Amino acid sequence: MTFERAGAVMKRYDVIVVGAGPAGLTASIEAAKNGLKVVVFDENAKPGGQLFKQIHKFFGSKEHKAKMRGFKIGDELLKTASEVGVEVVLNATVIGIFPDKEVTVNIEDQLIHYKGDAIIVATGATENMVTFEGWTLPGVIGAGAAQTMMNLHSVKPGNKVLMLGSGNVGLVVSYQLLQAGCEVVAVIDAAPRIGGYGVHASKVTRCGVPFYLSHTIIKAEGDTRVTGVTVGEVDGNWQIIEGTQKYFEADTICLAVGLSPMSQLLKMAGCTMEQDPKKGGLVPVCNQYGETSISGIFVAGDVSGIEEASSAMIEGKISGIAAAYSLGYIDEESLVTKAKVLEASLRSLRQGMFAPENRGKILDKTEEGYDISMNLLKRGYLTEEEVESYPGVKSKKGIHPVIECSQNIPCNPCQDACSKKCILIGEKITSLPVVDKEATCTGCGMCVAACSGQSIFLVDESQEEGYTYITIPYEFLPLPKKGDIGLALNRSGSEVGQAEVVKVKTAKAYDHTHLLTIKVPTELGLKVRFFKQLQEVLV
Amino acid sequence: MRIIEHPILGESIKGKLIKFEFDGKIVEGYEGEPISAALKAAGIMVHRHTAKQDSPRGIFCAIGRCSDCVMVVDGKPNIRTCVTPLTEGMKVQTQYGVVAKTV
Amino acid sequence: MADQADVVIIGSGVIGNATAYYLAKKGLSVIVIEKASDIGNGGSSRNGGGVRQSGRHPKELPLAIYGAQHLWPTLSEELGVDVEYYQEGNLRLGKTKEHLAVLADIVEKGKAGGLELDMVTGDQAREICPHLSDEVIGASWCPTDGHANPLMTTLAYYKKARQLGVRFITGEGVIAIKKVRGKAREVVTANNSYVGDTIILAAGFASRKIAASIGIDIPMIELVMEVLVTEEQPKMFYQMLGTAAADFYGHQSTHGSFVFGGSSGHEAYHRGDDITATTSMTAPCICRGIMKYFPQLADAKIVRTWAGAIDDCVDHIPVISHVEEVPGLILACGFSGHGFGIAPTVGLLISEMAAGEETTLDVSGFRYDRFKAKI
Amino acid sequence: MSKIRDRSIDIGTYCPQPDDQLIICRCEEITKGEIRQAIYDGMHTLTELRRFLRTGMGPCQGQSCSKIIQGILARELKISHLELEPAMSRAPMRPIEMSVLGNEVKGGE
Repeated sequence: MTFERAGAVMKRYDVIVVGAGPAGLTASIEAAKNGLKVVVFDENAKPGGQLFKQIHKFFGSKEHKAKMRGFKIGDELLKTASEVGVEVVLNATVIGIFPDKEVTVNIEDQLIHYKGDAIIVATGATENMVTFEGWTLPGVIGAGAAQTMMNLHSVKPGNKVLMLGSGNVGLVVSYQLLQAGCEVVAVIDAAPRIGGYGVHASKVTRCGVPFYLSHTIIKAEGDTRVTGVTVGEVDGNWQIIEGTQKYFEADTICLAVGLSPMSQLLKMAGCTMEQDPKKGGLVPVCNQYGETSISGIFVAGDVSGIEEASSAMIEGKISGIAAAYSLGYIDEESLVTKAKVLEASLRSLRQGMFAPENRGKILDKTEEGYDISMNLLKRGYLTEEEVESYPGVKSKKGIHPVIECSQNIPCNPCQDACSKKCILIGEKITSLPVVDKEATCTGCGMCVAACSGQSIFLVDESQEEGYTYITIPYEFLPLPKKGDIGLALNRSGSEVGQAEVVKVKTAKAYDHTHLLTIKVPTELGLKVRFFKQLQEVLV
Repeated sequence: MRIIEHPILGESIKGKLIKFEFDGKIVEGYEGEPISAALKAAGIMVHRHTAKQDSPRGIFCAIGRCSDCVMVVDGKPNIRTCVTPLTEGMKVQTQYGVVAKTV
Repeated sequence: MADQADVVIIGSGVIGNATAYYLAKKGLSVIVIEKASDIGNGGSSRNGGGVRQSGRHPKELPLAIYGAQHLWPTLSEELGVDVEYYQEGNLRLGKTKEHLAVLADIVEKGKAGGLELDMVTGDQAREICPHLSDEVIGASWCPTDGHANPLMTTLAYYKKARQLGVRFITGEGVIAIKKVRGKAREVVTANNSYVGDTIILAAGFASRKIAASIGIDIPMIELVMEVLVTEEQPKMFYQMLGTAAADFYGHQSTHGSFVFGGSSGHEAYHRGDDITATTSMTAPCICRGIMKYFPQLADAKIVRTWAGAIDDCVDHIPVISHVEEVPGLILACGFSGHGFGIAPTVGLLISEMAAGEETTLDVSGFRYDRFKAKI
Repeated sequence: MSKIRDRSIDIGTYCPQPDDQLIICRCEEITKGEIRQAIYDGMHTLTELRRFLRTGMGPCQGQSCSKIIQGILARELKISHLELEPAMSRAPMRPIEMSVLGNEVKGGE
């Protein structure tokens, strides 16, 4: 039949990329760099996918853009994409993938047909849900919704928020809520242990947010909107233990209970799919280069298995060069050489205790043989005794870093940050950082600002008799001033005394992580890890 | 509810402050932001009441997937307010089932 | 459980399920074998839900009339599931003189078969359904036609038959029907065989290949059809709709969504890779068709489209027939895209045939050996 | 290959549970009780539940509820959720107005 506005042949690209998130953008850049004509469609008004909601510093190492904040990585990718000639089309909703790699796209009031010699699907993930009485009430939102509201639209999702889920998303978003000026009344999780990185949990805990593990929501209270939450403790069979009910006043309940690959488009296209719980759900079966069962249709990022944005970017590159190879833009040798490097980079991210193969496992020792803190996994902080057992914590005269990093996570910016070689991680980026007692710390603070987990502090007992100076990373407003007196909080977020701000250091290289040096009585030197402004307390 | 200055993102950059109508009342919001953001900032959380159970619903996913935030906008029902930009004078109404309440 | 029953039915579409139900009601033991993992996966889940008498082939008309008078009105009650049957009439719309000629022919044939069916003017049609565009200049109107929910009807028969003890097995593709001592008796699958005194073949287009295993051929082809459904809309009308130009057909469901079926015109030339995959051109084409008749639906959002195969017989009417040369075999296939509305009647008739009873209506017009060359 | 399933397997009889009134499919307002009842009525696949109850047939097309329903179905059938085939995905990936879907253009014009 004729199209109403039939005309020339359908526009054909070498490769059509669906989704302008971290995977889609890197895939497009890589393809375009190799000479392919690339178009990227994204349904959102802004490109970058989740990157623009991720305002924390990334983990990994330099090659993974570690210690850069997600949204800045997004900016960088967009800039590169435009430089290499990638056409990014926004507000463009892909409606379907049809035979012969035809893609129909809704742009404004039109349905536009395109063809690609290859298609790279990088649609990302969708949030999982959990049901409880009242879960449909206004005020119950997804964690992604909270991020969208506060980080993209500058609107607080609520004033008092209860977070359900202690995976990295739950932890990171809890922290972001605090940064946006919301109160987080509690982080709860039905699992008996915190699911995300210990360092992410610790930075939330030390702000005074309580964790309730083995707890679930019984009911969202309220008639037309959330006014409170009743939670309860669960037993080994996930049943509520009678008498453990607790009530929290809250206007918002944030759900962060995992992600699922948004793979519907691939299923529609006819790709062979499989259910893989380790990848978060229904994913396409694909080869090492991300090519699905349909030749020429590739995948990259969360849609092929839930991971972090860092790995999505590498997968994007791999599928980009694989598409280039499949269309004859590069030869096999070039593909294999490039892929080898990228695969090694991907492997280095997939190590450590949070590696995909360790999902669901309970580890009690680090790779080096240190005990993993159960207190960290259950309460969100290391005890004073535990802290001292890790290789990043050494007592020393004069200013020195104290690295409270106790889990094998793929991250090493601290090593690179220290020009004096005080901090050693080595080749394997999941190793715990070791503080070299012999090296001389100059107190530059680069490591404090570089630590994506905010687990590095500078401690100095030699400045003033009877006091310890502690330098902490600080990412809140208003920024305290020198001379301010406030509350000294310990790792669990409890008040242990008073602290005085002696220095506030801000530098471009710190990238919005301010270095707050506070002084506390010497006996609190190993306890205090956060500073709470008094005016905040009075409000 | 608005975040004026953010420790990482800095000052929020918004479009022009404009007026729109919510269930007959005049409300302010920024041009181009999602309707739902403007409503949220104005403290409005109930976007619709469901057809079967008449239960209130509001923002849930905020990215245009779940369709819980739909409202009647300029007379058209089922508009996803979380991905529809606000414009001057827009008429936004609470949706009951698939229609606005007739006054 | 023994893989043996009085009757083995191949295919759990609306025809197979209805037959299973009426047989179980008679007290016969029944096994239904379905290739797909879901019940009702063929045309039963991919049609516009029309329960029409108008526009039927004269041979089919008695079946349609019987259904509309005796079976559909009480079906929800009988099966214990609301099949969303509405007997609010059928409008077949025309926009051109040629359309009106087509409609006049339909009206004449229907009247000859004893059906209450009339031509109405555009304005009369708009009185019946005020949402029609001014482009409509005439329509055929059958007040006793209606529509139902094909998904619910198929599953309602399944549910009730299952309650009555019918054994349904899904994911079980039939390879062949095997004769034992001169009688069709065994249904062979990849891993099993099922034995029945009577075997009913109601597997849509797949019936052709299965019938071939026992030396029977039904001249039919596989045609693709597509259906689309909108978001819930305010209640507008309950009539079943079709057009003289066959642009689309459909209705508004109890839920409020509109369900429309249609075609692009390329159906006969389908490449055949995956018959259940939608094409990029059909749904847009159906939408353009609908909007010409119902401009008001322009803003209604499509939430889903799906496609499926029709078993189109060379003379566009089904085969409902004993096979004398293969005793024990009953064919029920080739419904040619209009089997849903007559499914209850067909189920009843086949159950009577399988039970060795005299059929309520004459089925001799649907014999398997009626096909002849053109000269 | 589809797995062979006998629909007459004994899964017991439907017993009401205290949380049966919980909404599972937000779009179509289908409760856990309705889903459980339908399973005992023979709807043993996600597709059949969708056709019978409209779960996942609303504007979000099951993006919020499909995993939850998969869990409920697996529990009632006493099988792993991995054995359940997910419901088919269909165009359009997002709801789209008829006027837009019908307004076709070939890319590049």
